[in-house]
Amino acid sequence: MNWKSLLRHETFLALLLVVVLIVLSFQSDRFFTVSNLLNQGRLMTEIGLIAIAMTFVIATGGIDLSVGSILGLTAILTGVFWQNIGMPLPLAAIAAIAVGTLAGFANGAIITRFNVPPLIATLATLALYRGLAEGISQARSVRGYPDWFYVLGQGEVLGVPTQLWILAAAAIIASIILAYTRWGRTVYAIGSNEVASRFSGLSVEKTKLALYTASGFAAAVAGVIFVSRVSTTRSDMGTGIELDAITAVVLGGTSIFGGRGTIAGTMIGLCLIQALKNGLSLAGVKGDGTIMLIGAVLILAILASNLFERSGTR
Amino acid sequence: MSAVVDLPPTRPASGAQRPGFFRRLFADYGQELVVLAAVVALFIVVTMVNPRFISANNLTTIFSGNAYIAVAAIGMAMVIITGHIDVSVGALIGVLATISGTLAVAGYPIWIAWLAPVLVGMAVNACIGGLVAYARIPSIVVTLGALSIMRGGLISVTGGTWITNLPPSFLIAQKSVLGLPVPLVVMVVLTVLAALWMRYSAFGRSLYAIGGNAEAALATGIPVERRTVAVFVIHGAFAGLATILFATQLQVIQSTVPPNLELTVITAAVIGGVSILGGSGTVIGSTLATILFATIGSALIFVNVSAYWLRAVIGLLILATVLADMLRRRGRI
Amino acid sequence: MSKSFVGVKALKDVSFDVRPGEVHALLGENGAGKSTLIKMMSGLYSPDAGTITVDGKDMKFASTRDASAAGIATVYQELLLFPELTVAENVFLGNYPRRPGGWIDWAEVRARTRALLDQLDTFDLDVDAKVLTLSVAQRQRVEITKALSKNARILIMDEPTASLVESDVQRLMAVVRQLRERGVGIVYVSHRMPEIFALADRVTVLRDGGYVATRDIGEVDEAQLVSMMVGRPIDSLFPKADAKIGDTVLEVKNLNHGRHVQDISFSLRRGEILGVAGLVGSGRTELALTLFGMTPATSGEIVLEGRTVAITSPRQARDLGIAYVPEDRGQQGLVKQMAIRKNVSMASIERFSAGIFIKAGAEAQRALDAVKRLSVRCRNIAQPVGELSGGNQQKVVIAKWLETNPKVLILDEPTRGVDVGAKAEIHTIMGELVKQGVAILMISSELPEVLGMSDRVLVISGGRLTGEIDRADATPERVGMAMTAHQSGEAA
Amino acid sequence: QSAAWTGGDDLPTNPLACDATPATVAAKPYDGGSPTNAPDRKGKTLKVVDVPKLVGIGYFNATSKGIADAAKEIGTMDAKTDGPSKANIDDQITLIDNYITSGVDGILFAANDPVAIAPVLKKALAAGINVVGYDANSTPDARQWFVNQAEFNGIAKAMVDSMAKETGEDGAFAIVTSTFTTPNQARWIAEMAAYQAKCHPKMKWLETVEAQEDNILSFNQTNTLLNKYGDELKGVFGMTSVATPAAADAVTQANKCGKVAVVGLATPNAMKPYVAADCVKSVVLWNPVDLGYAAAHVLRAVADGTLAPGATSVKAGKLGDLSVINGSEILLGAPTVFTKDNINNFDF
Ligand SMILES: Nc1ncnc2c1ncn2[C@@H]1O[C@H](COP(=O)(O)OP(=O)(O)OP(=O)(O)O)[C@@H](O)[C@H]1O
Ligand SMILES: Nc1ncnc2c1ncn2[C@@H]1O[C@H](COP(=O)(O)OP(=O)(O)OP(=O)(O)O)[C@@H](O)[C@H]1O
Ligand SMILES: [Mg+2]
Ligand SMILES: [Mg+2]
Repeated sequence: MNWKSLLRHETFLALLLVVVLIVLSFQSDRFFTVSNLLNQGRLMTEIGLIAIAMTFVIATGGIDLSVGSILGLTAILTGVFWQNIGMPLPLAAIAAIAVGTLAGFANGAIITRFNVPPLIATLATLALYRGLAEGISQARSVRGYPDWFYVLGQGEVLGVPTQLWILAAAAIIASIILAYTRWGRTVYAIGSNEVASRFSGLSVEKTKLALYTASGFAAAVAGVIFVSRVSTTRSDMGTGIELDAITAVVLGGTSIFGGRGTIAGTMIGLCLIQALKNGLSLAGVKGDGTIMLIGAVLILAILASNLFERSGTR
Repeated sequence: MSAVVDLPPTRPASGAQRPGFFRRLFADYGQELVVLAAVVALFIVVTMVNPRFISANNLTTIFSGNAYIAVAAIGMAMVIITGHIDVSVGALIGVLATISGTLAVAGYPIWIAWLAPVLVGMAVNACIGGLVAYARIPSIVVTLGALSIMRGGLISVTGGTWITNLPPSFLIAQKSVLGLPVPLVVMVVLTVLAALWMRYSAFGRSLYAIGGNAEAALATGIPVERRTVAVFVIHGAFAGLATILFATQLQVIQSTVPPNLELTVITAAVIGGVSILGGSGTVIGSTLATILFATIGSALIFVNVSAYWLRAVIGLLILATVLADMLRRRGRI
Repeated sequence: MSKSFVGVKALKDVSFDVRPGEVHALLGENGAGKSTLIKMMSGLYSPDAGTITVDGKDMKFASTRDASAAGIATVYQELLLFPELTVAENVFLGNYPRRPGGWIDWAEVRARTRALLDQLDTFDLDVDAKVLTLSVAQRQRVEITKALSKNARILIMDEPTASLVESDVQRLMAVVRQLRERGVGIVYVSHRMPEIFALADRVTVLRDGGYVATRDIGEVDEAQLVSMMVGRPIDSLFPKADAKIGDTVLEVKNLNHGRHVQDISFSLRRGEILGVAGLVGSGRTELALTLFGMTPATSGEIVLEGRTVAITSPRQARDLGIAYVPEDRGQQGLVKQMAIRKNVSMASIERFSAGIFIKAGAEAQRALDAVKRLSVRCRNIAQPVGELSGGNQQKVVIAKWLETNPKVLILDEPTRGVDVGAKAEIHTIMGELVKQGVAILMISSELPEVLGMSDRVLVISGGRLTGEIDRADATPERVGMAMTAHQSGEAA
Repeated sequence: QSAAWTGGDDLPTNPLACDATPATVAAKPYDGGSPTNAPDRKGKTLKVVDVPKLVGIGYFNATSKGIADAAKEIGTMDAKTDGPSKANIDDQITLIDNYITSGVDGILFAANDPVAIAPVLKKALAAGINVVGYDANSTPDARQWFVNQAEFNGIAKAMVDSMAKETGEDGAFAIVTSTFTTPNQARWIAEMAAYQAKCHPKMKWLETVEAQEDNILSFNQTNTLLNKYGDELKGVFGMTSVATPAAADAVTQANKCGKVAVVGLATPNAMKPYVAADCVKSVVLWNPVDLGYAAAHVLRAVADGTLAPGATSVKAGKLGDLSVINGSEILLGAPTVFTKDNINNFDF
């Protein structure tokens, strides 16, 4: 793995983010305010948590398309466990997260035990988990949670949205793991050459199993936060979130073929997308214009850093 | 060209090296056979529950109602075989349908309205292919971006208006030839042509080579970049053809595309046996897989599966197909 | 016909020419630039400076297709095959026999492939088998077949015999000689000296990307060539060290795995080098993989230092003190994009960790030591391993496993594609290791190596043990005889 | 039995009387919310954003046109429509949140989920923004007023009565809807079930299928229903403006016009060919242009203070006086039934 080129992409992206922030704050004086920025943090937490786990998964050369469905399943189960089964809410949330984690574990088991390519396996469970959410919910939503529950999704701690603390903690822990531990090294090794990793005595299967489980866990936690933020459960929650998360990860410089990528890159990519969504909206650009621009930024950013890298190494 | 060397072999050629016909069929078309078996099994079971399932009408619904997905999946299969992927095809079909319908309503000759989506599809995908091949951006990144651009652009431009008053002669998907619905005929003809082309043309084989080992393909003298652009362009043409079926099925064209159409198309290709890593698979598989999905969708209604659990059952069936394939592979090696 | 070439960087001002009907050997240490030169001649790389001339005409090869058109066919060092495609298709890819209308004539493709394979005496290869199911040696034959199919005027072979056993080498040499008689110019790269002397008309030696000399083969002897390559004389290629052979470390009883490991029993002692000889596909690698836990044994017993162990994963094997240097270093041995440092520590990362954290300093230090000890030629330890030449890559793989302090070291083709200098160095390292009490199981297709380095030789044929011969009794004849025993069991 | 409708939100149903007796509505006190510290906006130009469930479908194009018409007519209103490209709660919430930050004076919304949208609307109220809903409600306290296009039980009655008229009292029918979780559709279906059981007990409810907002899928699903039930199936309800034309197309292409009735909610433009071909007799829908128009007027009135809690009616431009029901809802009026005679007078 080439540290220099990695740094280059992230530096480039960070510069781009700074430029975007400056330009956007000239477009609207309400953009670069503490309250707005914190609020954006609230809105990007679910995608952020998923994207962090997704960074690991993609760095091993895998992918997890089922995260949106796991999020939906967890949301539904939180409601169902609490209202229909009558568990205390904290227990219900934990049980639901456990099921979501199990769903991730099932992905990992299918991928490692049966050698199914991750894209195919999670494409199948994308349908399966969403289907379970729909079946279990019977199209009913669960509402009327106690007020304390909303602290997670709508409240603040020390003036900062609660879930932003969670995201920040997750990001820091994850980046340390990926950059400085042997688990992180194993992730990169698997992503670069799985066969050689296995021949080197690394526990490839266990690592992958753990990562998909972690991805399920992250999606599950995001699901509970989501429920708390919007006060209700629906079986269609989180539809399409996998593409948003993958966009952030890829924009952040993680190679879709595995072997490279950093959490810092993912977080910068995530912030860039969120800043564009918010700032452009404040500047009067409609949602469809924003979507187009994000698409263009994604292509151009990767193009630019490709060019950078090539001119650098040759 | 004859062989250069003619050393006498030190021992006589051992005969009968080729395994039997069925073994080879199973080795070459294993996943396709699994999917086909699943379709046949579904037909048998559901027909026993409700014989109307194999009525001519229902067969038409199953085979031609989803033909446009099958046609799009042919191009997708080629792209995936070459080692790439396209997540923007759904948005592209939306854009192309709007263009086609607008032209038809504006009074242009019908053939222009039919040709336009094919040409525009090729042009758009030429750009995508160019970015993938020459700028070396991974295809998933390019198409993820293209997806956003086209989806946003479509709404920006159309503002969401539907296209109505389509001239009846434009609606080719509603017509039939020799008593068979046009979408069915188009799907079968395109699948067969594409399958032959992938198997018997040097171009088709080069796609397998590139997908299997791009570096080796380069060393073999295959112009990898140009072929990559070409396969995206062909995929664009198939997207255009799919669009024609899609846009002429009904008397109105919706400016939004079915949600997750790209995932449906990709799923069809990979369930049909196209290796997501590139280098193997056939377009027959992708068409069979589309038929499988359509059959499942129809079957679940026929056997009165609670609509709430429908998606779960579909997911389970997809998973079962995938696992069956893996077990088959294990058995073989 | 002449062909000259001047390049820079990995290759500095090298000139080289091939005449019709000659075998021109290209020699040099690992990283000397032989493969680079070849890749330019075959159109894969374009030279920074210099020209290529064919039949007096200046050529500009934009791609390998242009080179093919000019009559140049190449067998590359890294096998460039398509794993998902069949043997026949790999051979004729891009060059298919057509039927009227341009469609590929598959029957013809198969028939011609069969014919070509038969001429290489390769009867056990199914032309319809996918290449991914083949062993390395079988793939090598497919590569050679592919080059032969092109009917080229210039045939370039970059270490074609690296993974072939003696009898195959003989066969290949016969083919090469016949081609020479037909007026084909052949560029031949090999690290195996006997082949050079048996085959070559002229030799060109490269060193560190620079041109050293071109000689007629009659003018030089082996020692001269070696010192031209290495820049210093080498005493012995097989410096057999006198290690004290201790008690039994590993004992294998009636080991079975599939068709390729059948009922194998042997024992390995501390300080001993046990050579394993056999024909291609005889199951030597399979045996190693079974011992290493990659393909766990279906029955039989493995006793390690008196304890019966069931080895089910490479990780477990590693923890038990078994190391395996695989035969396919590009795929199995190395993570090419990763730095040397990270590759060296990969199998023993726990030793460079405090808790879960990697101690980067200690890791770098060990990597530096290893690079020095095995004299790996590299810019620095942060250089991606993929940029090193083959021999240096091999040293990194060995370094990686030495970091685990193994009790049993399995070396599968340890010097495949490794130059004489490095080969001697690797053999010296082996000697040092056995002195330290490591037990080595060495699989090699190079009979001189097996005979030169082993204390005992195991011979495997068709997945079964067909001989166990002491160093004193190990003659090429005896070993060769045992290698061809049980032929019936081998047919795939 | 697969027919039973078990979806929806478990709210009590309230079927209307079988004859034309209007329901007696118990007066309810105002139960909407109110903005805190709203500045005096009387007569000032309002910056308004309209956030429909999604953009890109005919129906919300029409509401958005109505809003634009009204804004032009009022003069002191700057209205713009911006919605998610998919009917997705999260995107909608994010959009509204952004507009709160950008400092609009008024928000018009059609909720993808009544509860999920509530927190962000409450945030808007807390920021002193006037909030008015239309088409799809939120919980009452999260907005000030809601313009109700037609009461759920009223739609249900119109739909079921039309179907009974076309298929006879003992006809069997099926329903094609978007998804079971879509709140409005779920309520309508629940009310239809209740009303049918009460007033047309002999009709047979065969099945309800989902077809997303996807017209080809709607078409395929309708075809499958036609194939499955054969001649038994006498009528199909389309619950969305996407499903209804697709269902009509399926019936047309199956040559079952006249044998299988299609009744449903749809915009007239999409239905003109089928109505002209006599394949569909009547299409039920309020006029969505009017709905948007009314919503814009209500917002203006709220900002001006002319519509305050306790009011019983509000002036809505050319629509005249609209009455207040259910505490904080404004009723647009009876749904329009489009037929061959009048459908060409509408363009949306
Ligand atoms: N892709 C590459 N990037 C950077 N350096 C390279 C690359 N390929 C080769 N080199 C360098 O060029 C030099 C020549 O390598 P080359 O592969 O030609 O050696 P070789 O003589 O074929 O050695 P061997 O006998 O090991 O095959 C080496 O120093 C190698 O490190
Ligand atoms: N991945 C594989 N799939 C199927 N068969 C294989 C595979 N790898 C090896 N074989 C078969 O196993 C047999 C033994 O191969 P193995 O590599 O163990 O032989 P070997 O004696 O080590 O030969 P060499 O090292 O010269 O290739 C061969 O006949 C080969 O065809
Ligand atoms: Mg070389
Ligand atoms: Mg071997």
